[in-house]
Amino acid sequence: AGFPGIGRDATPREVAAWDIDVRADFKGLPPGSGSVAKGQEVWEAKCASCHGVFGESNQVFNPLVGGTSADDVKTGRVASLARRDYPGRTTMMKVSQVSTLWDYINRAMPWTQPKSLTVEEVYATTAYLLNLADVVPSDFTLSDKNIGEVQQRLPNRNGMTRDHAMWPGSRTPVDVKATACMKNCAAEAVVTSALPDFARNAHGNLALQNRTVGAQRGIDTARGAAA
Amino acid sequence: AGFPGIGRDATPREVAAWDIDVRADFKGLPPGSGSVAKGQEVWEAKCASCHGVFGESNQVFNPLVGGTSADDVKTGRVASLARRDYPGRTTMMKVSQVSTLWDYINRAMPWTQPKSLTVEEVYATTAYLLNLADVVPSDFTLSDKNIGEVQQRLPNRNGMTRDHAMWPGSRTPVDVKATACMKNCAAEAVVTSALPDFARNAHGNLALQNRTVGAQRGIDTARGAAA
Amino acid sequence: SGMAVAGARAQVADGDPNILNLPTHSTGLGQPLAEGYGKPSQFEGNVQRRRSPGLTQTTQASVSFAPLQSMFGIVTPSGLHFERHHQGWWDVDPSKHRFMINGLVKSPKVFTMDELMRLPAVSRFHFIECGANTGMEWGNVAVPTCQYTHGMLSCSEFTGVPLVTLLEMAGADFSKGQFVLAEGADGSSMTRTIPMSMIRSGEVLVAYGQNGEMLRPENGYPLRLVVPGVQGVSWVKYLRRVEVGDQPYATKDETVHYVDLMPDGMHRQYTSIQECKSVVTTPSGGQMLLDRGFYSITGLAWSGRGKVRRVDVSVDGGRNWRAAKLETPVLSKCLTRFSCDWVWDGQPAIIQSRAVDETGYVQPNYRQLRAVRGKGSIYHNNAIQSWGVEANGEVKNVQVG
Amino acid sequence: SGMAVAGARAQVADGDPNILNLPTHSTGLGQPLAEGYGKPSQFEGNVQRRRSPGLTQTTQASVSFAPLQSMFGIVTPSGLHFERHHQGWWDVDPSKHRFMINGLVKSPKVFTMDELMRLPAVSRFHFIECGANTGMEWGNVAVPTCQYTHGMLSCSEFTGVPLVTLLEMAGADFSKGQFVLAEGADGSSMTRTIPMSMIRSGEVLVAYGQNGEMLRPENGYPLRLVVPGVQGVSWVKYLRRVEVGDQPYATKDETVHYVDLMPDGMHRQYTSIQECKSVVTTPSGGQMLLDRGFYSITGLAWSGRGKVRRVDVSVDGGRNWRAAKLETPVLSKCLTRFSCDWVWDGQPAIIQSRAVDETGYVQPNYRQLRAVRGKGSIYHNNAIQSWGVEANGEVKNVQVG
Ligand code: HEC
Ligand code: HEC
Ligand SMILES: [Ca+2]
Ligand SMILES: [Ca+2]
Ligand SMILES: [Ca+2]
Ligand SMILES: [Ca+2]
Ligand SMILES: [Ca+2]
Ligand SMILES: [Ca+2]
Ligand SMILES: [Co+2]
Ligand SMILES: [Co+2]
Repeated sequence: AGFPGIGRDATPREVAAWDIDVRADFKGLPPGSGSVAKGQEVWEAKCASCHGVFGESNQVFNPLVGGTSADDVKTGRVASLARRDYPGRTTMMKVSQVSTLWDYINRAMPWTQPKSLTVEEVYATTAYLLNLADVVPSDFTLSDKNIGEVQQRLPNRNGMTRDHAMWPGSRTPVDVKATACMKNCAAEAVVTSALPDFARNAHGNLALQNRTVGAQRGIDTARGAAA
Repeated sequence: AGFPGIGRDATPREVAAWDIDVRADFKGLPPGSGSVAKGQEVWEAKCASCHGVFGESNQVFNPLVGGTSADDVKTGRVASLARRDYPGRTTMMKVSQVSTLWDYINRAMPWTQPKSLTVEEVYATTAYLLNLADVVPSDFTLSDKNIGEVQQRLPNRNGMTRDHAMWPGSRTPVDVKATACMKNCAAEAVVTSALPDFARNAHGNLALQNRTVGAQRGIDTARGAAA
Repeated sequence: SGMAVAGARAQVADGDPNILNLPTHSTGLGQPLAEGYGKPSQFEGNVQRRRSPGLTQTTQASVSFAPLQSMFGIVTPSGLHFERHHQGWWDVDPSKHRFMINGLVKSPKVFTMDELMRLPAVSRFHFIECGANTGMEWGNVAVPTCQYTHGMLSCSEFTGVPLVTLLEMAGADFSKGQFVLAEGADGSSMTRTIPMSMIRSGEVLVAYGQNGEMLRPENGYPLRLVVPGVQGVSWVKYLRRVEVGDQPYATKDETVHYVDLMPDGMHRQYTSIQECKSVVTTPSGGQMLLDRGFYSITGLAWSGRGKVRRVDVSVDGGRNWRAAKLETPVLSKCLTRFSCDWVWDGQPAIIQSRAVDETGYVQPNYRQLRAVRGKGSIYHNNAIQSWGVEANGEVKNVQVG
Repeated sequence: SGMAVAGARAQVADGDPNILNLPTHSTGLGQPLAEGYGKPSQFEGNVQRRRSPGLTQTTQASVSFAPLQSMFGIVTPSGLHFERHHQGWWDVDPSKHRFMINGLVKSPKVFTMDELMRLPAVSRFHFIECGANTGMEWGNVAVPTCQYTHGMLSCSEFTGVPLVTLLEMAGADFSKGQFVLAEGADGSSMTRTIPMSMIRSGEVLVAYGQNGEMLRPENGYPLRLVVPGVQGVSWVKYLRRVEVGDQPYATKDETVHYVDLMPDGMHRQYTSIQECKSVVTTPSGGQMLLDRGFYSITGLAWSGRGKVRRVDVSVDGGRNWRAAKLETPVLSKCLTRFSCDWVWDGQPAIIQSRAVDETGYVQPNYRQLRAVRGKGSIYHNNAIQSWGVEANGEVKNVQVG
């Protein structure tokens, strides 16, 4: 079915202006390079105010760097992800593709001026972050030529799986299989978690977060717990 | 199925406070009376500012009185309703139940102070309107005793039918029967009515009454008709 | 050519500046969370309810029309739901609102909103149409756009308690009690008779919810009767009372108004059911086609007697018709969105739609409708609507014969 | 007793003053037509979208939650649709917005909004749920009400063009092109990979309409990808581009976020489908029952894999269950409203709901879910929600084991 009069061919310049994505196989990556040193310069000028000088800040967003080890660089699995006691998960702990960093910095950073960086600045800040995480040395220059090798040192490069039923088209069976028991089911109806009374009002007064008419009211949490 | 805890019996005073409707058979009509003369007094004080001294005004609402004749009082059918050249249709031309007037004045008039009239005032203003329409004489006093007789003089008392398919439960078949012809149907696709060009902008500029993006725009009717 | 408005296909030799020069929103930081209660885009300012000039003498006994020409699908956003008031609207305090049942019942009852909202509720999509919708067009073309011709029409998901449940709680006499009077709490205390047969089916709701939230004040907050398939005036707003009786009540709005004048001078009383009807909303009167080429003709169809079975579309003023595509779900006494492909060749055309409901009733054209009902009824004009497309792209409200 | 709030059943000996003394709105003239674009009652001021304090460091990369505890039926009023922004929201000028298709296509294409809105559109009801909905509750109870536990959930009638139609117009290579990248026009230029299989089914829409009007700015005006059954982040807002490719794109929000951490330290990537889930919205956490007696327990159920087949409700923390009533229509990848009668005897109770979808998948409890996925995932927590009713009528968010 044709739709006469609707849509037109995009011009090459139009496609170039918008087709900025960089894929895991580096399709879309523009040629170029940037050094860790240059990256530090750009970082301190354009990134550190939000992310901290070492990408450690939790002020504006979660820390970007931390939680990875030299051993992770070898195994490609971030060991602290398997620990239940590790405090937070940094970007560098999770990211499994170096292309992801490049693509995202290029499209979205800095936060208030996305898409303002030069190709060199994107390579350089990516290199700087990789250096902070000890993936590349301080004298490293990241480029389209060596980025494939850097990928092979990314701490969590082996930490992702698509082997699950929530990726459409996957043939993996559903992982959680419950049954719909109806009578005298094996439920221990013991409360294992609840908000402590002192946190009653932590989300504001719930009386003001419910309609003032209807089957129920909101609890007046400004009052403190009932006896 | 019971619903414990929900709803309660209404008290007699509560029912009395709200059960104000007066039916065609005068069920609900409170005992009392009011004269045309009293009606004129109340009318001029509380009604005439909107409806005109003779119920003729078209300023705030359509005229209440006019268009009925002594013959209509006899036949119970308002003859002018069958004329295509009669200018408007007044309340008195249409109303088929005197209870309707009583009930409506009692519940809704005067417009800015509904339910403020005494029983006598409602009888009286109803009497006054009936007198304006020559249904009752000037010295008449309308009451719960004689209202049934007045009903027998209402000009359009025989002018209503329930014999149609749009009253749910009626057994009358649908009156308009079209067929869904698909090809070469007997349509004379001749335009028989359209807005004159001078009225293009009578509803305001239609360009401002349509979304500014999408499959169409509104016509810029401020500009005058295209050549 | 007559194409006054340039189609937005601006394109320079090597590219559209809207693509080549990245917009501010691609290169900056956006707004913080809107939170609270959101509102439409600033660019949607033309999509508004409107009055028809001169139609009513006051703005409290009046109508504002929904902008059907700019709407999609079947749901009416509550901010654009048409209004019809008889004595103005109120924002009633729900904590003080009461609902009473009396008449032919074992014990008259009073309910608070709290209590009503504790009862089992249902949620159903239904259209509501004023009995006077399209009323200005009985005699001839009177208004320019489908906002004014058909805009006393809306469709929402209503939530409430079936009235039959409440009548049962009061011990209603369902054998003597063949009629119910519904009464509002506003100044007009609007009253309308509803036949018990409709209530017994469970369809009639004492509703508080509309599209997921409470009714809007102008639509009867906090309580409204929902009478599917029946004209809007019976959907009593600010509902305060229901009385069970053994005969209809002959109220003002069923004896003086909302009565349909026939050519012989007789009025049909208690006309309630909205018969099967449809209207093309795009393209429609007052619009302007920007260019030749492909268009999707779309519109709305509905029937007070059940589901829409079929909609046909004509672009030659009714000589030839094609079956339109119906959007699912097709629900009973609810709007149904239809659409039909069309390639406009730049020639004059007359666009129409014709709906057929599950009872087999076919929406009539003006000739068929007027042959029976004349031109003076005001109410229940469900004739096939015609939109004339001129060679310059302007679309106009026309009637054909 | 602990009944802090008196049920609104005020009654003096011979009658309620709210009945005996007619309210002002019964004895006066109301407001003139509201016209324009309406808004909710002043008494509905508590029904608002809200942030969860401390959840995000900025209000541009943040969330506001829909007040599910106060909503009815399945439609989310657009003013209460949850928000999730990654770099703030914008009110984009639709006349300047463009949509591009490139990649594995015969000829890359550009469309204006005017052109997209001329194409055949469909309108469909679908839920949208953020993949992080209920994410704060993986480890333990963290927030008090269902607004915060489940409020990154909304449901609308979306109108738009099936993406497959547009890909066909561009001559997409449907055999090599197994994946599509969708990209937004905002600062984050949000990107997500959509598998072609979903697109080919015709389900994925390039949408401009939401509940009868245009999308709201905070929900992607003027163009958003609708990916039924899939988490919200894939419903790219301010959609500017779709690229056809032969492999997934490993974007930031599918490599660093929206990846589900398993107990072994492995992340599941491209988790997209929202599995079957339900929540009781009334009564729910932070609410207070006013009195003993009858209540209708109601809530919402949904599945990213199709229709909800059944919902069961328990009031004893999962030992015994009863089948709830499902409101019709039950639509695919759409919210379904359920309800179940309950007479509260004043004793402590634990209320739960459990949904089953048409694939037979049963919503798990926390024990079952954590046994496989641990407590650290953040995303896709679809466990059975428990609300503890205390003897004083207070309802609290609890987890049971
Ligand atoms: C004004 C504040 C600000 C500045 C300056 C800034 N960022 Fe960010 N950055 C953020 C925020 C906020 C996010 C999270 C966005 C989101 O939620 O999607 C972020 C996210 C990121 C991420 C992804 C982290 C993750 O886990 O999602 C990277 C990488 C990053 N920034 C790098 C940079 C670089 C490189 C610069 C400078 C060129 C920079 N940022 C400048 C605020 C800032
Ligand atoms: C301030 C203006 C105003 C005043 C004063 C007023 N009315 Fe009215 N009246 C109206 C309007 C407006 C309507 C139409 C209401 C509607 O559309 O439902 C009306 C309707 C009526 C009707 C029904 C007419 C019909 O065809 O629907 C009657 C009868 C009536 N008024 C009688 C009275 C009486 C008797 C009084 C005085 C006791 C009175 N009115 C005072 C404005 C007024
Ligand atoms: Ca063209
Ligand atoms: Ca690309
Ligand atoms: Ca009680
Ligand atoms: Ca009565
Ligand atoms: Ca329903
Ligand atoms: Ca649909
Ligand atoms: Co009306
Ligand atoms: Co999200």
